Amino acid sequence: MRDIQVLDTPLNTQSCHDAVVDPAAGGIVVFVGTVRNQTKGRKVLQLAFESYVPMALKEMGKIADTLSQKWGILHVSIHHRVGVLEIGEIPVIIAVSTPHRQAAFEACQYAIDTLKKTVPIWKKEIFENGTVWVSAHP
Amino acid sequence: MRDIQVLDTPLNTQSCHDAVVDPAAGGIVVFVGTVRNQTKGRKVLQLAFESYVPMALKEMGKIADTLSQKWGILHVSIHHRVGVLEIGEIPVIIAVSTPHRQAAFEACQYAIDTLKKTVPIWKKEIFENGTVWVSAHP
Amino acid sequence: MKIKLIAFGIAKEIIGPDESNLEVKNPCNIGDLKRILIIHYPEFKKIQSIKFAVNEDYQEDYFQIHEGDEVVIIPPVSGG
Amino acid sequence: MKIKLIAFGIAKEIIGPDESNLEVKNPCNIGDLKRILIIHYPEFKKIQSIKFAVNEDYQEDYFQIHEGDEVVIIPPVSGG
Repeated sequence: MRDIQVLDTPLNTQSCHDAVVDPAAGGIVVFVGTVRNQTKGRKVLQLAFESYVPMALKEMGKIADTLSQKWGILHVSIHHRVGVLEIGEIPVIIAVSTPHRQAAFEACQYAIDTLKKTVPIWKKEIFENGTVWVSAHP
Repeated sequence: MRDIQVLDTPLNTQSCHDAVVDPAAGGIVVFVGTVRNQTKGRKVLQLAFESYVPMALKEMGKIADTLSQKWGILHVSIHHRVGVLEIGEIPVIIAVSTPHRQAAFEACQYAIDTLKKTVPIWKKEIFENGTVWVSAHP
Repeated sequence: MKIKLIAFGIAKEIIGPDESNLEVKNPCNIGDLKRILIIHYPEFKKIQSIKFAVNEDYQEDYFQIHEGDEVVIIPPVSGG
Repeated sequence: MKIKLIAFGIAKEIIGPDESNLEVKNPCNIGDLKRILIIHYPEFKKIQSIKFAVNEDYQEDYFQIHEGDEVVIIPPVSGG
């Protein structure tokens, strides 16, 4: 099963966990990204995420394909949030279930690393005195 | 914060997640062990776990010490269940939060790998026609 | 020929929030479009890297754009 | 001297479910105890490895056991 969503409402760790439960699973690894209160020592107030949604879903689908082919995962759930997020809120959750735990760790880490490189989602850091699109400038 | 428990009631992924949330966290990794319906092709009916609880808590505390010293984690939650578990139930959950995600993956994987080697908890597989203490025999 | 341009993130701040129609010579590939964009919007020179998507897939410089195609400007992504 | 033995997992099936009191010579270290146990309970020879804990910590062969110590037999662990 793959459960891939871009949502404009708060994400829920339990939901992603529940989406990958399976009697053949020996391990589930869940990665939960959270909005940090600072970046490079500068205080962050909020993060704003926007996405080119149809393509984001397609690119996350490609990640799921790789997880199946390379790690033989049972199920994957990827939820990404858009809109304005406060400190401590969750921009992304990735849950993966596999028969053996090592594959779940590797697959989950590959998924978040790749998501950050390929999925068309953009993050703007909102500081007290301005905003910055993350990674936009060299 | 460290939240280390041995419990004889069902474990909850959300609880362990919530125990490690922090405004300075950039990532949370949660490992959830689940009871598989088979081992080496043989159908498993149930698993029975027992623990030498005071020492198990002490050994899990040592794991938490290493996570702090080696990976600078913010918080860790380790819950292990004892008693008889059905297929799909959760024997163990480990949640770790860190400022950056790579450390959370490494720390969580170290924690479950080490728990399986050092923490005095024993698992008996219950098959249709007998029981086996896991890892007891060469 | 006319193509439709859509932008996100910092690229949207550069070309403006609305879809923009751009008149380009035919044939025109993604590499040509990139050069045209930088002439129209010199701000793009300051961006780390720009990619393009057509039909919801990344396309390389040699990809031929057709009349009516919807071309999406993808500045460096930063999800997660 | 008398020591108290507690066992878990397969070790409990071998020595029985109750705490057992064992009379050993003084001095006696963990290595000595291991040899005594194997003589009393030859089943332990079939176990992958046996460790011992005193005061909730693993202890090596050279560790001296004292009168009244509670020694816990730790067969191969398999939590998780």
